[in-house]
Amino acid sequence: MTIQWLLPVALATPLVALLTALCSRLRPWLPNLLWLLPLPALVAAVLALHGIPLAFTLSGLSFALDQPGAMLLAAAALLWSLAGLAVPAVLDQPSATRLSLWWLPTLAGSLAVFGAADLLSFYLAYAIVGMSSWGLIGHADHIQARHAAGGYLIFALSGELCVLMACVLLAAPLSAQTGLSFDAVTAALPSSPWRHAAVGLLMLGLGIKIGLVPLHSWMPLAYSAAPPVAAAVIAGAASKAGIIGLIRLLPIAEGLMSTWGLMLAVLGLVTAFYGLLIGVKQRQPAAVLAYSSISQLGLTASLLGVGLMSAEPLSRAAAVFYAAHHLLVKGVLFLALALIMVSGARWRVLLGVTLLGLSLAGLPLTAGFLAKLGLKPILGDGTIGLLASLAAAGTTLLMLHFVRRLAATQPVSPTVLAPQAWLALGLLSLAALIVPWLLVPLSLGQPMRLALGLPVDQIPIWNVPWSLTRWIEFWQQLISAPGLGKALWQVLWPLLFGGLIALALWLPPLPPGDVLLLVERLGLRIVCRIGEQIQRLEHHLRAWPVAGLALLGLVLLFAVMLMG
Amino acid sequence: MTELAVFGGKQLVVLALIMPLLGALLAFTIGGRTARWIALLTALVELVVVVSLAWIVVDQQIVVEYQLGGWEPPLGVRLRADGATVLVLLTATVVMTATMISAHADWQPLPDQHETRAGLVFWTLLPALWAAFNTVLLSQDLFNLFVALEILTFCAVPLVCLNGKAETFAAALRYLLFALLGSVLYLLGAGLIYGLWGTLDIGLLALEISKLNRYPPALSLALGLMTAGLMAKTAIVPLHLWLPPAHAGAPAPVSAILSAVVVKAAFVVLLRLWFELMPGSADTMVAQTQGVLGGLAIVLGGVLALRQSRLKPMIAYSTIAQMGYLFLVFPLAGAASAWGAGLLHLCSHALAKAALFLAAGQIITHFGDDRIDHLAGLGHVMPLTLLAFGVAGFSLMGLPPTGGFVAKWWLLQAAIETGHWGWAVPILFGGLLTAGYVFRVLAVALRPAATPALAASTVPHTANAMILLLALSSLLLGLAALGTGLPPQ
Amino acid sequence: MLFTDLYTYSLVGLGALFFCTGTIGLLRFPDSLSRLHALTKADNLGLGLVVIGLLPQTHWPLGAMKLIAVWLLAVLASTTVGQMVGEAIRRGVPFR
Amino acid sequence: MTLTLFADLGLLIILLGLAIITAFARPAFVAVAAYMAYGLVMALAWVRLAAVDVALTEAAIGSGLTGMLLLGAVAWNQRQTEAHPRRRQIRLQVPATHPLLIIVVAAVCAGVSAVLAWVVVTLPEPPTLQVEQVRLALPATGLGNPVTGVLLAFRAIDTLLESVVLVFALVGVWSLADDAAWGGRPRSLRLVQHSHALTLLGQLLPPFGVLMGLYLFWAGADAPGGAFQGGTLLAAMWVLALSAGLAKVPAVSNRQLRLLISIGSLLFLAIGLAGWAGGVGFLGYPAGWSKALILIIEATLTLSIAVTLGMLVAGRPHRALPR
Repeated sequence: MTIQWLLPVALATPLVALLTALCSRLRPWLPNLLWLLPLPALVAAVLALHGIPLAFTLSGLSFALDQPGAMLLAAAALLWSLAGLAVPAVLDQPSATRLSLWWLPTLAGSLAVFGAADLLSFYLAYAIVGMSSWGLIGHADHIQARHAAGGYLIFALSGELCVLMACVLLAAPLSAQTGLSFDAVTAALPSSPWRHAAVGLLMLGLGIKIGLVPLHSWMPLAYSAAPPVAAAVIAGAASKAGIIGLIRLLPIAEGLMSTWGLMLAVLGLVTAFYGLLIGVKQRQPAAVLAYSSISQLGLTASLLGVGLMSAEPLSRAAAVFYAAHHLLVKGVLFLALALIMVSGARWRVLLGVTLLGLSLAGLPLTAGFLAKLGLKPILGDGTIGLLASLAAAGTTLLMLHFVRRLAATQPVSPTVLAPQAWLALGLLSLAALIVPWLLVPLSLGQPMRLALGLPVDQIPIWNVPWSLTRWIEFWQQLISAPGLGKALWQVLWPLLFGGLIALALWLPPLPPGDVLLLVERLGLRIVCRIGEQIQRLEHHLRAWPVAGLALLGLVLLFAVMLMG
Repeated sequence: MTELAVFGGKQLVVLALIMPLLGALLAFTIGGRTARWIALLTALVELVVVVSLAWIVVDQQIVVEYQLGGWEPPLGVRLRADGATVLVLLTATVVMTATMISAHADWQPLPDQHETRAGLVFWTLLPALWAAFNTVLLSQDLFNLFVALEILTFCAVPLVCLNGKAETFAAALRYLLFALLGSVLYLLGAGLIYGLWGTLDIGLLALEISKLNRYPPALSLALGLMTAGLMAKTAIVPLHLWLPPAHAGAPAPVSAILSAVVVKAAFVVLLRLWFELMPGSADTMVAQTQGVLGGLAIVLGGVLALRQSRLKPMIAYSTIAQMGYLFLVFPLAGAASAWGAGLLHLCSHALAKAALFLAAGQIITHFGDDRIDHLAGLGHVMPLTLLAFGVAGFSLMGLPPTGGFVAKWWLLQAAIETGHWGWAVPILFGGLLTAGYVFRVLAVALRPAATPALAASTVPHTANAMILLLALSSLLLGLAALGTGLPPQ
Repeated sequence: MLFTDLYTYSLVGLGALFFCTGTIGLLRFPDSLSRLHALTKADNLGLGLVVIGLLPQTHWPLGAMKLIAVWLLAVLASTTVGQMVGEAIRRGVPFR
Repeated sequence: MTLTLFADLGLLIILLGLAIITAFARPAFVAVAAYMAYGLVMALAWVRLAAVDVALTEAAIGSGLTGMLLLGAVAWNQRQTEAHPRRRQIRLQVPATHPLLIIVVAAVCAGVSAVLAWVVVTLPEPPTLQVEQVRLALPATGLGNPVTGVLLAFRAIDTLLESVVLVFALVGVWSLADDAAWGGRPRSLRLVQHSHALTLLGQLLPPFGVLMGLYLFWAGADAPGGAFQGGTLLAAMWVLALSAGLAKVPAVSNRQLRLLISIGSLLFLAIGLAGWAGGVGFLGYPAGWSKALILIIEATLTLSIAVTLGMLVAGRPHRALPR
């Protein structure tokens, strides 16, 4: 098959488009092209899901699409494309053009991170997506945006440096023969003398990206400062770079890291609840969604943590599905917010948003139900399982809160949106509802069988290509499963519980960013003082007598050391 | 084939050394409007020479040696070019050529003028400086290295005060005095070494030193003197008093050369001392001290760069921080990747820093303001220049896939391999600080202009092209290094 | 041999004596013009004596001519300098 | 034996005393005068160490030329002070710092000096490796003076670069000019007050001086001397003529002047390249030709050095040429 050129083309398309931005005549056209650019990646992902292996290597960087990568890539490409369709409608021309300049590298990084096949290409894509998100967040020209972008930068950079150090540590036991592929990395890790440092740094770095408490503070600020259409892609697609990192780099199948797994699971659960608790006190819809993201990503992380703890490879499968679903739904919610902020609330949109929001909580017949179902066998029926159910209850509460805030949103000057914006929202909502159903047998098949009490067959999890007949067969089996009713109830009760609480509760609002705001004032002052002191110190160092003294002192010091 | 290559390589080594020297002398003698063309022609010829030399050395995997005048080392002076040398040589050549081309329209005489002061000085001293740098790279003789470093200083100092402002005179004087102090210390050290063995050739000395099981006091003092003297010339903290005013005050093309090339010369000699003259002394306390100073430079330079309000002082302080990274090579020398990391960082920083300074020069000339807070609208007015600035900044930060990234990766790898974990802290923290000041500029520059009347600027295309070329070279260097595989072989 | 040595010792000694006197004058005289006077007079004479004293010790004629040339040139130089310093003092340049 | 020891000790004490006076004298003029005297005594010390070449160079350049430049700087400073009495004066004094810092600096300086002194004393006997090699290889060059052999044959590259340094140092001095004055002449060296005595000296001394300079260069092949020493003497004679008002300082845009300045290095480079063509490599001399070629190089170098040093003393261009 000579379709191999597709993957490099798909990954390079946004960057090539970025080059056209150099020409000032072509630049104003960019926003209208945004929806087109992710399509090659979508095609590549669909082909890969159909079992056509796509891979290429360039100058030591290798990219390939396996099923988890392809699933997330497909979902991300869909989101990027449809959000891109809405960009020219919700932003004015110069603003959209400026946004495109950061949109394109973020897009490139976000797509590439799912296709990365080794440590180096992963870090490359991870760094690109992290750094260029900064431009999307700080796009608006007001003080909050600058503030949020600055905060984001500090967090993202620290995270990236942790990941860099972790990558170097992960690569350290490898030789040129083994290469830096993920398999080699996870295989070599358990025996590596640096395994604890590597995993710890990895969790720290990726934890910042997915907003694990207490590293989450940047997220609400950033998502509420960014234009909502950009927040849609950042919250939806870009944040999944952290999840795919955990999936790729944690040695889940080896099961030698149970302490770290427990830590990740606990942290993830804490994050899930923390996001819910603070989220319901928010007034800005974007902040509510940000805290919902924190909560959902926390749940995903705890899923992987449990997997790491119990050496359960299926946790990866469940996590990929959960992440893909969250990717699409969060995209829809932000996109809806973007449209409503321009044109005002409409009941049809609110209804759709409610449906999809509850899908996050696991509303039956939505894809979220499937996602929740997939969590069950991995989290088990014990404390963790119960807590996860409670989290779902909280999600219901949070989503209803969001819909209420969304309904109250009044645009400054309501304008009529171009139809393409509504088209984008509609298509994306449809995709969020339908695509996960199609994807189920690929990744979630095994966990769901487990959940419904069906026998788990021994076929490898990742390597079955998608086909229609196999899909129908899969669902026939599931519907006739005996455990369906019990499973249904298990997922449904938290939903009802959350809904009831939502009716009963009324909470005072909190500013987004919670901890950060408290730490910031004090921290900023301390940092400024330290900077001043360093500047003063340097001023003294640059005086002639001191520099001369240092010079001669070094001579003596070195001479004495060498005479030793 | 190999014999032919060795023969050709020998001639090219000599040509690489004397072409710029000849160009400088001719530019001075003939002067006038012709000086510029002589210098530019020299640059192009030198580019061809160095590229051919690099191709021969890399392609044939040979080390080219040349005994000047046919006299063998204890008597004569030896030139030597290996893979590492030609890499730095090539980098310097690219930086020099690009800078000259981008500055070709500056300091033109008026129609009724024969020549301008700055024009003659620039087009004479720049090739001379280049010749001196090439000598530093190629020569294997401690005294010859001293002479080359001296020419480098004498050429660099007048260039610092090229624009004739009072404060740059002060900066140049500061630079001259401190650099001369460094030279004196180096010369004393070289004298002591000559007193010990009666030769100055690095190869012969290395042989003698490897026979020792304990350093005689004279050698210890000599190394102390030379190391400290050279460190003064590399402006490592706390010996950096001269660098910020000199590099920030000089005209932009000169700043580019000073930061990209001149400070590297003394560092190359330091590498010679510690890796060629006395290999295997990596674990001594001296190396640790050098590393500590390097770490200090990274932090101090980064913090001060963050606190500058103008573009050029910011870039100058960034040079201090980036030189700090180079000094981490010494404590990490036990690892295979440290040497490569230092070399790669040296080259990628040279390319990126030249691009930054040249971009800053264009910003000052065509935007009219280099206060960082006043740069709003720059992205609209000078998109290409800002792009180059960004790419070069990313290389400094160590974002993949730039050369800076690969160098940082190798350094971190070396820190792990040698077990000296602590060195990873300044490496990573320095990246954070670098990102801080790069993004600070980008954040302001990308804002819409306060006054919308700013017209698209008329930055000359050649200048923009050269700046972009430098920035992209730094990026390509990283890709090429990635192609050699990680960990390095 | 003894005679020429004796001759040299005595004349060079005499010359040294003039140098000493000149130096004492330089240090002790009250004003600049007198000090200048002491210096040039005594030194020229002293140098002359030294040169004459050394003549028999050197090769004839080249060595002797060199010595005499040294003396003549020194006299020429110190005369000029003395003249110029004197003029400067008369113009009022402060010498201490 | 004891007499020479006493003489050496005396030299040493005078040297140290002059050095201390140079470092601590407050009036700049005194410091410079002491420094020039220090250079002369240092030259004597070099003679005592049997390094006549070094002694000549030290006397000519270290004391004479440098002293002249420094005196010029002192005079300039005085003129500036008189012209702008309110401007802050440049003084040779330690900047006001904490006394503790001064003590520490003094201690470290003393420490470095002490270690240096100790180490020099412990150095082994003069190394024989290169001295012996030079002795063996010298006949091949046809020269009698090993110093010239090292400078112009074995380590010709150093000398080539040093000669080039002079040219660029001059460019550096010129670069300090005002833009408007570029291309013009340096400030005249002629003294403000006309002096007949100086005119006489300027007319009488140069023939002797030029003869001496040429002799030094010519003798350099086989005895102490050479291009640098000879050139300095020629330069001194030129400067004397200039300050007596007997000659005019040329303008810096003068092509002939520039050629004179760079011809030494250019010819050196050309002969080096010719060696390449002659099959003996860059900076090599074909057998039998070396002495002749070296003399040609030295002759042009002497000329270039003389002109360059003279122009260095004259300083930056000061008045623009009339258009």
